[in-house]
Amino acid sequence: MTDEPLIYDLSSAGRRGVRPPLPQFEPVDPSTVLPASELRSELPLPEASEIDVMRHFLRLSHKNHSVDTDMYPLGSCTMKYNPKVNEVTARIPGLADIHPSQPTETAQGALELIFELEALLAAITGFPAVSTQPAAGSQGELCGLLSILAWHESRGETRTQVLVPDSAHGTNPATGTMSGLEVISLPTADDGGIDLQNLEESLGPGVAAIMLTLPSTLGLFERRILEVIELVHAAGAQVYCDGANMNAMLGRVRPADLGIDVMHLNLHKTFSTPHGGGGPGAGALAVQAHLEPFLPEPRVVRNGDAFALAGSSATSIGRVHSHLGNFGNLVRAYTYIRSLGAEGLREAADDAVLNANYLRASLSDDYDLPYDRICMHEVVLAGTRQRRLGVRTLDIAKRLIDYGIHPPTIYFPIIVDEALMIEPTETESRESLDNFIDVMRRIAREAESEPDKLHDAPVNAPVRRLDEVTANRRPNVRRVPESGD
Amino acid sequence: MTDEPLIYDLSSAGRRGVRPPLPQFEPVDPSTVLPASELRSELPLPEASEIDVMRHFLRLSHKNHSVDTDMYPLGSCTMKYNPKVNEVTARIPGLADIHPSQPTETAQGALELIFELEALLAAITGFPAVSTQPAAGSQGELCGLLSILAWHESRGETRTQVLVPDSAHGTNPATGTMSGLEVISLPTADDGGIDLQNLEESLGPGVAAIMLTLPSTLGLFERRILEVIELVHAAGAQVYCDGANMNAMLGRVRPADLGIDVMHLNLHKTFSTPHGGGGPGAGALAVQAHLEPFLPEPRVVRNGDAFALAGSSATSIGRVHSHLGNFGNLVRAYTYIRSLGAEGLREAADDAVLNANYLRASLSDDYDLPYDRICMHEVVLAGTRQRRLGVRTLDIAKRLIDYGIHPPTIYFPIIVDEALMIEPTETESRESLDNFIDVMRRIAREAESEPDKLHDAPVNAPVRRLDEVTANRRPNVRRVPESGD
Amino acid sequence: MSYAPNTDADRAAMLRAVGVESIDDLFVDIPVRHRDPTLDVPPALPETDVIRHLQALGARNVTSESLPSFLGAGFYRHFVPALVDQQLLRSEWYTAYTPYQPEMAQGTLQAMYEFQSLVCDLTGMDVSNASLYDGASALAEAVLLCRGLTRRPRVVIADSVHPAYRSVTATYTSALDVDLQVVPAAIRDGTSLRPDVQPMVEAIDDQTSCVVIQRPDFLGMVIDPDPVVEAAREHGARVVVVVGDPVSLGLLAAPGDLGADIVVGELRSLAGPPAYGGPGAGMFAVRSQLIRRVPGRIAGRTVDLDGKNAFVLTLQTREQHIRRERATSNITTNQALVTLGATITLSALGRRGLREIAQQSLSAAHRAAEALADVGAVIATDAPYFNEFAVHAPEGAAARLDRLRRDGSVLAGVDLGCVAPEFDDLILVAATELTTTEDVEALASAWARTQ
Amino acid sequence: MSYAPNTDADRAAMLRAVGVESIDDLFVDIPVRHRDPTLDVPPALPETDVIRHLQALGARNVTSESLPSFLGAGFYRHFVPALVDQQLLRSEWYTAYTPYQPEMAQGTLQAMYEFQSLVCDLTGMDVSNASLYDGASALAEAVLLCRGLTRRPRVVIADSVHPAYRSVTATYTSALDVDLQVVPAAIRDGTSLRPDVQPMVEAIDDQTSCVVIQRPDFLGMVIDPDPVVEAAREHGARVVVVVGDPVSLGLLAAPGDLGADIVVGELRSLAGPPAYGGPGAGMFAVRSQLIRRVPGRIAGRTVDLDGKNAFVLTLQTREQHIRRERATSNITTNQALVTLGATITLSALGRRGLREIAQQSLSAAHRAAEALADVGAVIATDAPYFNEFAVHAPEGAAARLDRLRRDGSVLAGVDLGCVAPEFDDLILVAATELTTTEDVEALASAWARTQ
Ligand SMILES: Cc1ncc(COP(=O)(O)O)c(C=O)c1O
Ligand SMILES: Cc1ncc(COP(=O)(O)O)c(C=O)c1O
Repeated sequence: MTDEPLIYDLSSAGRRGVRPPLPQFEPVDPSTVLPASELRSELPLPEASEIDVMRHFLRLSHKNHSVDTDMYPLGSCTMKYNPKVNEVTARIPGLADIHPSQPTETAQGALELIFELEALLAAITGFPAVSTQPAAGSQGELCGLLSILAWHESRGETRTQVLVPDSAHGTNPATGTMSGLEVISLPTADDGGIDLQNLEESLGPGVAAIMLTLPSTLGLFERRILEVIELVHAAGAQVYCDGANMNAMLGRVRPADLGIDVMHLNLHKTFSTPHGGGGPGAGALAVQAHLEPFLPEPRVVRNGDAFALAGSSATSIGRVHSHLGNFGNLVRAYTYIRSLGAEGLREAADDAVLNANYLRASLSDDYDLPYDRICMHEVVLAGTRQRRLGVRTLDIAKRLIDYGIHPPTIYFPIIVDEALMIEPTETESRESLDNFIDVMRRIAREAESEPDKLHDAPVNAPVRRLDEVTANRRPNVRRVPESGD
Repeated sequence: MTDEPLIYDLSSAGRRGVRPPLPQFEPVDPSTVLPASELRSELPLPEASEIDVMRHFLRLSHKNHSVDTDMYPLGSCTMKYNPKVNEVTARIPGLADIHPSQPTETAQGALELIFELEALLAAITGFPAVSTQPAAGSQGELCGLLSILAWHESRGETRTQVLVPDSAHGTNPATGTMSGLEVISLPTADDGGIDLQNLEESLGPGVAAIMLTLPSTLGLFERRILEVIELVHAAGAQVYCDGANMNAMLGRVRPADLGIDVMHLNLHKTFSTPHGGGGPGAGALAVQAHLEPFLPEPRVVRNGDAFALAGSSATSIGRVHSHLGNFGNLVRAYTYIRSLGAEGLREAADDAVLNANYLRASLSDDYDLPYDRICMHEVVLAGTRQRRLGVRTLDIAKRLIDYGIHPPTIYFPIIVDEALMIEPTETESRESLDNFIDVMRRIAREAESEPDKLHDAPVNAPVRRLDEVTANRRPNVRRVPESGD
Repeated sequence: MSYAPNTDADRAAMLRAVGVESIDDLFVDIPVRHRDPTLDVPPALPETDVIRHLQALGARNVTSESLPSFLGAGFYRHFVPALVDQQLLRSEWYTAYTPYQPEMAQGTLQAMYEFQSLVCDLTGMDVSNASLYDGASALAEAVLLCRGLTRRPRVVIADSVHPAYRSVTATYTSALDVDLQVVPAAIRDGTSLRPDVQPMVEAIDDQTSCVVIQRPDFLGMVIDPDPVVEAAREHGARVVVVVGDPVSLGLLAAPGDLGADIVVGELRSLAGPPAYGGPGAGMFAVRSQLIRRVPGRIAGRTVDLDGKNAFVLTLQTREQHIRRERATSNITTNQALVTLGATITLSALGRRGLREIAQQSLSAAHRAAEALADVGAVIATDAPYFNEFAVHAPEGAAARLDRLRRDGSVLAGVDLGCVAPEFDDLILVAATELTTTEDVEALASAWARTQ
Repeated sequence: MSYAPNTDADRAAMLRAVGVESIDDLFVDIPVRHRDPTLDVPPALPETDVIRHLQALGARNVTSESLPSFLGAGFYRHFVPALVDQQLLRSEWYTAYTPYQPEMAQGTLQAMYEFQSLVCDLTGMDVSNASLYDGASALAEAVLLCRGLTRRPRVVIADSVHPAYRSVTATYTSALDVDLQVVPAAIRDGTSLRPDVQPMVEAIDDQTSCVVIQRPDFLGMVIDPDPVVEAAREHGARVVVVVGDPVSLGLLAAPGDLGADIVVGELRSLAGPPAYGGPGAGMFAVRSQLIRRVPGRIAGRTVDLDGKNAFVLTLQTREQHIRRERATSNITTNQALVTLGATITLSALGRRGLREIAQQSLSAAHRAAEALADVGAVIATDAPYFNEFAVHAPEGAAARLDRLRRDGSVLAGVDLGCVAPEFDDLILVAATELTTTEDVEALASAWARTQ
């Protein structure tokens, strides 16, 4: 694939792109209403034609892999099919062309949608209260920890630590820090679960919460979950569940039933809203009744047949979003849940888990399996056997690219050497999984007989491996304007 | 690029695709209302999942070149930018979700649009009457010849021949035959124009019409156009103009002013409606007043402020379309004309002609130029110099593919040996033309020094050259159902 | 404003390269007195303004969202999955040309091949082309094919074939030596409407090149074609079957299995909303013996130099760009993008989906008839039907339809006077899987109110 | 129905391969008494039905098509060219993940790099990240950055900064040692509203980590920032500038040129309709010295093994997935697709286009103010403004807005009581290039009628 120039390189002085609307009003000369010092003289934007802009972004798009191109088994990311009907509903004018400041009387449909979505998420997770305000999972985590702190505070307690298993996603400890907490790492037990003894020892009076991931990032359901929760609660701390992996549990278990206190959901994972090359997502927060007073404000409430935004509350942790979160994605997630219904949700979990186990069973001859037991929606393999042949997990990943498949998540969870974290999701067919298995086996053979094929990979991608070191040492993060621009 | 299986190969017994709507009514068992003999037992359609269908067609699309990918300089095809706003207007519910049989009182906006579009096309071409019913240029031609025959008949004349220059597009003689006429080919003069003497000799009393292309398929404006028309009229025949090349004339000349009697327009060329991989198009027919009574029915008429469909007329050639033509494309063409305005239309012609002449001037050192004079919107080169090196025009075309550019039209017009018919259109920038020139020059060098690079081309496309001979000898034009399907 | 990227500086440099002073110098071949007319075209409108203008035009049309609609008559509102339009909006599809350079058009070519295969599967035929303009011109081309094949002058066509298709066929054959004979295929008996194939059977003779029937016919009826097919066989005439609604093929016997030599029809309803009647796509499928007489493009499967599977336009010697005046037709541009939409819809619905929407359409129509009968309407159709039937309107169809619309706020159907003047007291009512119970309630209550 | 392709036969074969009897056997780790709850979720709706349901919800919202709207307050209805949404609907963009495997994500990465470049050009800053959630959290992160950088506790924030941004900043800093001080920046003088930077200048001291101002500010005013910037410099505090409407940068001096250390803002209006406030995209740009403290993703330019130009996520050691509890922020998913939309809009409008829509917005607002004044309204804003101004409503903003909507059928603006209680008789009115003369006429006549 050829180099695509920067949009700036498609610029030519005086060239016009898309025309703005015809002026509706007699123009007001800016210099008559604004001091000269407030006005800019230069506006160094490109000047490209409409056709060149269209072609540029079209050709760039061709350099991307996507769910709609082929399998995208990124562990922890739930790269399931993004239903096309969601894109239709999110664009219904009455749901897209509405302004966040319009009176609630003129946005009853939007408020009802949020209210109903929160109710559906409550039904699915078992928690009595949900807020869809957080813009993504990480922001949900922040809200969750702040709510827990507020709850402790409401009981006159000050707690300053949070326990985070060493297998956790990086955002968990990062959120701990943003919440002003000291992050204490918990080692993982041999079976991939939590080490109860270690947990007990760590549960001092300063511990505000533990952040669990369920199923864990190892793709395993914590067998001692009830004991864990009991211990934590006995120590006066709260159980936060990172719900990024909810896809494994739909209709199979409601996390609230286990005794979890608070949990975030990644609507862009479990509930099919697209990832968009990195975002936007939507990260709902679900809590038990005792934490409800602390949820972000404003909350959508129902008064009889009408919906409203509840006024400022003394207990709430406050706002985390300018408005009501990533509403467009709430429309998509709502569409998805209504499209599947209760049965479909459970079917999704079932197929997601079956698909992952099928990969586990089919690949365990060729790759090491650090935790050899039934997994949930994802399976973590290790490239340790291949490392002995001088081939790293990175090489395996890059070789997958040559076969047109996106690599799994690699080197995470960090506690697994040479980790390959594979999440097929329920929307891959058996044929698609068989193709993946076939390619993975071929790569295992290549690692033995032709390791350089892996070292040199990818060769069939728009670019080969990149020089990331220089990129970090001498960051070039914007096009530097040429003089005269 | 890897092979994409057939959609049938993605099928698996019992697999579900997109779900139909929920049943609204108590089901009626078909066998209770239709005799068993009327019902089918087998329906051998594929059974594929939604994600597989989406991926299949997405991956297929990646195997196409398109205007939005890069330059597409197909002569005679006017592959200009298809404005994105056209796709918006054609999807406005009030213009898309309307039924052809709804009462005209409930379709006033649609009728007004057709009426106004016909008026705009009349203004652009100079003809007093236009019908937008024909679905494409070729159907417009048929309407044109049938109108001419009806006119002759209305004057008590029976004429059975049509003159068609040997440079004409194949559809012109084919239309002659479909109109029941004998097609007489006119040789092209040395300067690329019509040989007046030969024309005079051919213009016997049986000649119903001449079909001219203006500018001609050689990209040349007929310098003797007025004399030609005078001669034809003097012989009692009519002048049909193939208006596929109207893009060269917008705002520069109205064909009706020259004395042409009837002309079709390809709205999918000049007026920017997309080609869609082969269609649909829209082929308006424009005529002088004496031919108006013969236009296809029904016609859109204005009565005061209201629009209506005129009833059946005794003189019309009749319907050529189930309804009112390719309405969706009429919306696009109307959008385009209103987007450009009079000035923009002329600017389009100007840039189209300038771009073609720029290519002519820039490539004439490296390729033969059979007609060395100022051209209009397209330039015809000849690969004759390269043929002496053992390289054919076909090879040059295929080599262009390796450089990511769609080849020009080749071996047409058939009167030019090794023809390369290049129509850049106005929407290519100078940079894009310079790139094309550069590649064409490089190919000319390769033809001299590395002819096998051309013989082997393409090597950078989804497939290499195809076995067309076997395809024709033993046609495989559908997937043959497997037994048990 | 013309979407042209070049700036004045670009133009000046290019003019220098061409060796002329001004753009005017490029137009010297145009007779001077006709050069540079003033065009009576309003000034340019940017996107926002042109969209507003077209929205205003659109607002003057009634849509199926604004009024319950039972309009069919050859154009049906069927379910088209959301993914279809998202594919059709992909530049790689809609901004590509005809696949004359197969190496750069494998996407379009393979999709064409799949389309042809799906059409063959649905119709039970051997060969499909890549489309003609619409159902009407497809019928006209079928008639022309039979004429060329048999060299016989007569065409026997049932009056229950779509009247516009008959008209277009008349236009296409007007300059040729063809004798189109429209034969009654339904009879009125008081308020009821019954099929009668006898006149058709009798009209077929040894000068008949082909006989044309429609299934479901324009009046909605599904009639046993055997007598007509047998008569045709007996006289060496070809059988052309028009498919009334492609969705009916989800349920009804394939025309190929009933003896059709050529099957034609309109596929729009598989690709998108009715768009005021166009662009549609004409289906055209034949038995294998007729392959070299087929009009229009055909994609074929082959291999490339490396033996890799590939697709290409095939049998191009039938076509105008090679064969010129001896081509099978003058058609060039066809309706490719619409057939792509139909291909994706059929792929996405699949076997069960198509059957289900066919069944739902049938149920909806029969339940609508019941609801009308319940409020006292007389259902005229006295024959099996699929998703369309006739209702009797004693005061005349036109008048009743007008009242149903104005006083009852429903588009209740089509005046069958367009088929034959004696049917002008019949209203053709269609329903599909998109017809809702509310629609049917609205129809019945409007009928009751306007009784 | 779950979009899962596998059939029961597939499942059976896979279960065999896994070596279990049933799918239930895969869930044995779940405590048995909590297994397999019944979910109170309504049954599945196919596409057609779910679209109908959401259309019905949508119909209960008022849109800018149904009522003329002058709502702004941080979310503006600006012109987004048609090509933008057609690009955003391309699967290659919207169904891709974060570009962690750069070889398969060069499209997203290059677009990110171009986005960052455009933001730098617009703001006059050196470095932009690839987005934060929205304008509000971008401000919160800016404040956290300054706190980490200076280790000073105080933040001085003008009350003319978007109130929701202030609230979110308060939430983000609530568990940390930050003293947020909201300082009045505008004064009421009867019915008029004027800027007053003096309190801001006085609030800045040696314990101030940063000072936050907005341009145009939430009240619409464009105020000379020099005194505040100078005071900040003097005390070693950083200057954070919130951009009120990114389109204003087509006309107004770049914050970088005015002394900003960090520039934040909301970019939604460059990418699509307001969507009830989200997804938007938070802009975040800094001076080059701060690059290693920036939260969120950054794309960088590099080369591949063959020396070919390429793009990659860079400086990832700032981020949570590498640095965990020592990351600059916890942000992971950002608002990539919205920034892609903004990137395409800015590319398509280009230099002249952005300037023109900025100028038109300014004209529209000033003409709207004239029209209101002509019918007797008192324009409160007594300062230069861009496209938003305050009108005095003696009976209170809320009551007047209600009447303007109910009796006048216009959404006339936002109640400024949200900034400070003493502003609750002021209405904030915004206009843009999409405001029509009819809209302004409707506003003026509604005002006159509700006087
Ligand atoms: C396990 C886990 N937790 C948290 C997150 C963070 O969620 P988000 O990216 O929506 O902020 C992710 C995904 O990125 C994740 O995989
Ligand atoms: C010169 C010329 N005439 C006629 C036609 C036929 O037009 P259409 O393809 O719209 O039938 C074409 C294009 O295909 C053409 O280039």
